[in-house]
Amino acid sequence: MSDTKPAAEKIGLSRLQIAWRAAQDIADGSYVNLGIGMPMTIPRFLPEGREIMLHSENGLLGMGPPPAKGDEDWDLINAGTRPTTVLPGGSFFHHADSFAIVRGGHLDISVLGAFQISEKGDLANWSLGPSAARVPTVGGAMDLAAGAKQVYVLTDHCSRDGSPKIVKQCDLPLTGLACVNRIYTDLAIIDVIGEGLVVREIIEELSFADIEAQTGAALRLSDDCKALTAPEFEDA
Amino acid sequence: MSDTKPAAEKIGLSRLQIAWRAAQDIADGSYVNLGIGMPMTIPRFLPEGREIMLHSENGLLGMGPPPAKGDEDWDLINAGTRPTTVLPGGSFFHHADSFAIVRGGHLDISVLGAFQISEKGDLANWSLGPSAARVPTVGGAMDLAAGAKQVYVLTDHCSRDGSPKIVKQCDLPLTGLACVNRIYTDLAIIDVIGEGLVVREIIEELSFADIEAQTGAALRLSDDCKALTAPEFEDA
Amino acid sequence: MIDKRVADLAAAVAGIEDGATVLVGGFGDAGVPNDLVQALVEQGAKELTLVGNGAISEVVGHGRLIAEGRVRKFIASFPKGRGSKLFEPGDASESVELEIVPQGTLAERIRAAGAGIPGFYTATAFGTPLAEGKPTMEFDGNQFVLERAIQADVALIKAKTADRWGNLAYTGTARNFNPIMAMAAKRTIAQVSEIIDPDPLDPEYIVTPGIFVERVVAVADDLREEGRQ
Amino acid sequence: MIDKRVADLAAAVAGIEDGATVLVGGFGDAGVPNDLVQALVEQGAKELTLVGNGAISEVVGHGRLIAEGRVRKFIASFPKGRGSKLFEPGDASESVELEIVPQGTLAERIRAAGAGIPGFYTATAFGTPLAEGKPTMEFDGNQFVLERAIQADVALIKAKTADRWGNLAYTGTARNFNPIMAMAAKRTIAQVSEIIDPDPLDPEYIVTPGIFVERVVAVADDLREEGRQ
Repeated sequence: MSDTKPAAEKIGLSRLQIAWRAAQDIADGSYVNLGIGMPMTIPRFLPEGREIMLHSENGLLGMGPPPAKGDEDWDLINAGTRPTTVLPGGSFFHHADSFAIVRGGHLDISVLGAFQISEKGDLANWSLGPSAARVPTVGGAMDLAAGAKQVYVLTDHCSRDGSPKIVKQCDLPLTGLACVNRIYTDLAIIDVIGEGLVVREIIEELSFADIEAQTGAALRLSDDCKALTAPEFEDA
Repeated sequence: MSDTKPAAEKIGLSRLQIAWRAAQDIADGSYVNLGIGMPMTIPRFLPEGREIMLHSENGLLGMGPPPAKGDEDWDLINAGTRPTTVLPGGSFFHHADSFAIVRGGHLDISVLGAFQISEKGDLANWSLGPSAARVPTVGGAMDLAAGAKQVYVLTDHCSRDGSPKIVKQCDLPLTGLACVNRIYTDLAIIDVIGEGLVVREIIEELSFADIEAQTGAALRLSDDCKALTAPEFEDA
Repeated sequence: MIDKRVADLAAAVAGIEDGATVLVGGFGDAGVPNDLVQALVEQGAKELTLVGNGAISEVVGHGRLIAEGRVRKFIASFPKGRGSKLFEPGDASESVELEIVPQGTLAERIRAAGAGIPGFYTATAFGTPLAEGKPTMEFDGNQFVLERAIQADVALIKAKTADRWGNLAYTGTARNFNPIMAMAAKRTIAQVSEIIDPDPLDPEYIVTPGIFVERVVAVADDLREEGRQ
Repeated sequence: MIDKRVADLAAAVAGIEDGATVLVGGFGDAGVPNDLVQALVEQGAKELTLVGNGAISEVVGHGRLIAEGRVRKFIASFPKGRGSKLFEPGDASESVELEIVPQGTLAERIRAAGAGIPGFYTATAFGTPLAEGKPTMEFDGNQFVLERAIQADVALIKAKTADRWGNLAYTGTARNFNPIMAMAAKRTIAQVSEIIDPDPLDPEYIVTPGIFVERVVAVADDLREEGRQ
C-alpha cells in the first residue's frame, strides 16, 4: 500500500517537460502565441536553428527573452504585463491589429492552458464558475481559442483531486467550442480529430488502459503510438 | 423675346463663384473632403488665416496644392489620381483607416457634386441609370455622403436642359438617403432641415418666386434671407 | 490655426460630465494615461462608464477611478489585474457593474465605433457564457456572434510624441488600445511625453492622425506605480 | 530561419491557380504592383476574380489582367478609370462580371476578411441600388446594410521597403489598399523597391508585419505607365 502512492505521484512529465515536448513540435518559421503559465516556458526549449516569431497580444510580434535586471522598459511588456524585449524582425501594432492577427487566422499555433477539454475539443480555461470568484477575467483566451490555425493545450492530465480534465463534456464555463487540436499532458499527447480523441504518445510507465482510466472521455490508440519522453530539467 | 434668353443665361454665379461662396463657410480648423469637380476648386478660395485640413480618401490628411511642374511624385496623389502635396501636420494611412475617418463621422464637411437632390436631402450623384453607361463607377461617393458630419453639395441649380436638379424625389439611382445638409447653386443657398428646404441666400437678380419656379420641390424662405454674392474670377 | 495643445492637465479634462462613457487606454503599466486619470479624479466627474482592458492597480489608472467611487460600470476583459486590491468583498468597488468582454472583441468593438460600424460578427465567444443573449448568424457553415460598437463620450489616452495638430506616435507596447480609443470617442484627450514644435511629426510615421484628437497635454515626468518607471 | 525573399517575379507568382480570387493593391498609379501583375499575365492564370479599386489603364495593373482576358469577375469601386480603354462595346472585357462596391465598403470588406469578421453593418449605400438584396438591421434608430468579408486566395501588393521577415513600409499615398489586402489573402506577395538586409525595419515604423506576407521580391525599376514615374 505505502509503496504505490508515492510512485503514482512521481511518474509522468514535469510541467517544464510538458513545455519542452510541445516546443519540439513548433516548426521553423512558425508564428505562435503562448498563453500565461506553462505555455510561457516554451521559448527556453525551442530547438536551436528554428526561428519562431512569438506574438504577444498586447501589440508585439517577435517577442524576445525577458530583459536583464535593470534593463526593464515598462513600455515594452508581454501579455502577462512583465517587461520583455523585441527580436530582429519584430514589429509593434495596436490592439485591433493585434487581434486581427489572432482572429483572422494568421497565427500558426496558440498554446493555452486548460481546466477542462471535451472529446470534441471544447475548451474551458477562463472561469471556475460564478461562485469561484467575484470578478471573472477572460483576457484574450476566447480570441486565441477561436482564431489560431492550431490550438495546443498544455495541462496536467488530471486535477489535483485526481479527477480527469479530459472529459466527455465540460461542465465549467466554455472558452471556445471545438477549438483544441492537440493536448500535451504529463502522461500523454492526444489529438482531437473529427471523430474524437486519438492518443499519439504515452509515457513509458503507463499503458493505454492506464490513460483511459485517467480520462473522462473515449480514447482511440493511434496505430503508431510512441513513447512520450523528455529530458530532465531543474525547475527555475 | 430675343433679349430675355441671353440675360437668363448670364445671371447667377459661375462655377468658381459657387466654390468661392462655399469656401467662406468652412471654419478655421475644419477637416474637409472635397469631391471631384467643382468642390476640388475650393482650396484656392479658402480665406486667409484659416487652417483647414483636407482629407483625400486615398490615404492622406493635410493635402496641399498641386506640385510644380517637374516636381510630381506619382506615389503622392489625390483622389482624382493627380499628383498632390502634403502640408505640415499631414499624415498618411491605409484605405480602411481613411474610410474609418469618413464613415466614423470624423470629417466636419464633405463637399460633393450632384445630379439631383430631393427635398429630404437624398442625393443622386454617381449614376445616370443603367442605360447611360456600360460601366458604373461609384468610388467613395456613398461613403462620403453617409459618413461626414455635414454634407455640402455644389451644383448648378438646373440641368443644361433647364430641368430642376432639386426635386421632390430623385428618379436617378441614389447615392445616399437624407444625407445633404446644404446646397450651393448658381442661384441660391438652400439648407435641408428636418421639415424640408429653406432658402438662405438668393442672387440679387432673382426673387424667391423665381427660385421656386426653377426648383422641383417645396421651398421655405428663411426669415433672414440674404443676397448671394461673390467676387468675379477668371476661369483658369 | 489648428492647435490641440492645452496648458495643463486640468484644462485637458475640463468639461467631462457625470455619467459619461470614458475609454481609458493602456495595457498593464504601458500606455496608461495615469496623469489624465488623476486629473479626472480631481475634476470630480462621477457615475462614469469606464472602458479599458482592466485595472492593474487601485493606485493609478483605471483602478484609481474605481477606488475613488467614480465608476458605475466597467467594461473590461481583465477587470482585476495581478496585484490589484479592487473588487474584494466590502470594497467600495463592490457595487460596480461589470461587463466582461474578450480582449479581441473589446478592441474590435472600440475600433468599430471609430469606423462607423454599429455591429459586426465574430467567432470569438460563440457557445460561451460571454455570448449569451447575443444574436448569432451563420456564414459559410460556421456560427458567429453579433457584437456592438462601444460608442464613447471621452477617450483618455497616452502617447509618446505629439505635434500641435494632435498627431501622435507611440513607443513599444504602450500603443495597445490607445490608437483605436482615439478613433472611438467624441472627444479624445492625449497625454504625451513630448510635444514637438514647430516641426510636425513625419507623416509616414504618425499612428494616430490629429483628426481623432481634440486636446494634447505634455507630461514629461509621468505618474507610474512605484518601480515601473 | 524566416526568409520571405524570392529570387524573381516568376518565383513570386508561382502557384497562383486558375479561378483564384486575387486582390491587387493600388489606387491610381500609386502602389499598383504592375510588375507582379505582368508576371501573373506571363504565368498564365485565368478565370480570376479580381478585386481592386479600379483599372486606370489597360496597359498595366488591374486593367492589364482584364485586357488579357484573364478576369472572370471584377470587384471594384471605380472599374473604369480616367483614360482606360476597357469596357468599351466589342472589347474583350465586355464579358467580365462586375460587382460595384462603394470604396469605403470595399476597403472594410477586405479588412474584415483579414480580421476574422465574416460580416459587418454599415450606413453606406443604405437605400441605394448598391444595397439591393442585402440584409439590413436597425441600430439605435438608424438603418444599416450587412456587408460580407472578401476572402481571397492571393494578394499582389506593392510597398517601398521590406526586410527578410516580410515586414513592409510604404510611401505617401502608395499605401492605400496594400496593407489591408496583405491581411486578407491566404497568400500575400509583395513587390518592393528595396529589401534591406541584414538589419530589419524599425519595429515602430512597420505598417505591415511580416506575418501577413509570404513572399517579397525586389523590383528597383518598377513598371509604370509612361510619364508616371
